[in-house]
Amino acid sequence: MIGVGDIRFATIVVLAAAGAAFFLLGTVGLLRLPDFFSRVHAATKCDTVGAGLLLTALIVLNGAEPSTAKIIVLAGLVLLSSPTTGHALARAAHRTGLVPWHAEEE
Amino acid sequence: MSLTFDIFLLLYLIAAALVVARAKDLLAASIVFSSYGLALCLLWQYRGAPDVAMTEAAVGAGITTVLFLVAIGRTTRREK
Amino acid sequence: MLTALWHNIDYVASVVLFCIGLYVVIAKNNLIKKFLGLNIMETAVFAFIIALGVIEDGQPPIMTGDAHGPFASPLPQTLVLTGIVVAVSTTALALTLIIRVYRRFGTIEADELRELE
Amino acid sequence: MRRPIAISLAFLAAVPLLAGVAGLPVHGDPSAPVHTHVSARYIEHGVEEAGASNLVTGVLLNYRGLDAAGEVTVIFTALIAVLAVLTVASTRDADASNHDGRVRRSDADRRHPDHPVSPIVHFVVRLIAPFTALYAAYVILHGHVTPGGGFQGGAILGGLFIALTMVLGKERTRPLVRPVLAPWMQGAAVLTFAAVGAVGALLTGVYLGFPVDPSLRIVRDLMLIALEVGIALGGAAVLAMIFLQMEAS
Repeated sequence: MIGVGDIRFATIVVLAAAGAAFFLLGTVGLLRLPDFFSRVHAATKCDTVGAGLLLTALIVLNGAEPSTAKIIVLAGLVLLSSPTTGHALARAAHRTGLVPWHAEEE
Repeated sequence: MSLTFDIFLLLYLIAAALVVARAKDLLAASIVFSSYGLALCLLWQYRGAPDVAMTEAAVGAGITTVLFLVAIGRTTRREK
Repeated sequence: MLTALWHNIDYVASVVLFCIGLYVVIAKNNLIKKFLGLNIMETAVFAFIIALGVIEDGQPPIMTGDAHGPFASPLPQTLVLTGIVVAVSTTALALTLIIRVYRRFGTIEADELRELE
Repeated sequence: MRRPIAISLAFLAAVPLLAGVAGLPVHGDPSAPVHTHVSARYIEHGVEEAGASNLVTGVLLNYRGLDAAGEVTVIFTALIAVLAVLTVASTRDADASNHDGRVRRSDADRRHPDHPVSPIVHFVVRLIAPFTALYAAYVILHGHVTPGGGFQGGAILGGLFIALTMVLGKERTRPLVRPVLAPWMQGAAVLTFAAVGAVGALLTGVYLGFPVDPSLRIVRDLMLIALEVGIALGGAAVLAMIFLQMEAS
């Protein structure tokens, strides 16, 4: 028998695991990618999605409580601010004259 | 309180402090110091001190970093 | 002794952080770097004081309707709250002085400043 | 040459500290002295005596009000010192400023004239700013019930001002504070403590004393909230002014 509780639990686990996986990918990208722009790309994209998924997992875990509203506001804030930081970083680097990396052509 | 998470946080704090000590680039050192402050804030929230955690997040990780960045912008970025 | 240290792992971490900060303050030449080290020492002391007030399975000391003890001690938290705000004031003042030193002498390396005397 | 000495000194300092730490009561022990002396009284009677369910706020503003008064004086003194260091005698720096061939660029040169700030950042900061201000107000006014209080809310307000200054430019944010009001706001924390302390002296005979009589409970709560708002305004103004001074130097 699979009850509603089991489905909810499975959703939480899947969301949280996916969020953690995105964070891991972002970290790997941060460490392995060749230049500043691709690193910022990896870090902000994966952190936005990872934090979003983890917060969604928290919303499901919390249920219909008043504190869930706070988590929703928090998720909105992360979705707004994280890409903006990435954009500001990349823009500042571009304006100071950092040249994007290109694969060497033989 | 799970001991694993504690140990992880404390190790992160020590690692961040070592990076601050080693970095030649003052800008990088300041940013790592900001993340150190955020980890400390997490630890304190976890230890039942939410007021202090909030202060550390706003003052220690926020304002202090901004002041350091302004000072670096007004002086030099590389440590000799 | 070692088991006592293991149970007091929070205190040990504070001591380690304090010593890292001390090393930075002594060994580094750059004044801003020295101040980062001093900030690490400050936060290590704060972490130590907070750790003193922790109680097993403690709740934050906020007495809302359904809160039940044991509560963490509010006194160390208050002291640290005061300390953090004072720390940021001293940091601001020190950085201002460093900016002035740089404008006057063109360097913030301690040994170069000493030679200028 | 200096590094080995520093490392050995750091280790030397660690030994007595670790020895002392090993002798402390076990972490989290409920029978440790910190939990059995004054804290026990705070936890037991703090809510009725201090009038704040957040005990940290109660202890900070009521039991140890003089402590907090000294602290806001320290921040205010720091601001005065920053102003003194950065504005006084700046003429003496004028001839020394480019002695190493470095020419200081002004703010106008550093920015691209046609793209001052990214429109995206501009939009997002302006979008978030009112919510941040609302959150700061919540943190300040709820400081005696939930985590937070004057210092935290003041730091958030100050941070908001700094972010706005970075994005909109000094010309747009300076008028937010009227020149007539600015000195009063920077001194707000100290002045509030003085005023509330005088009110307390009138009511109880002790400077910064809080009335404990149940009929005066509303007065006590108002005093707490006044202190929180004063600390927040003062802290925010001082932090913002320190930032502006360092940025303009």
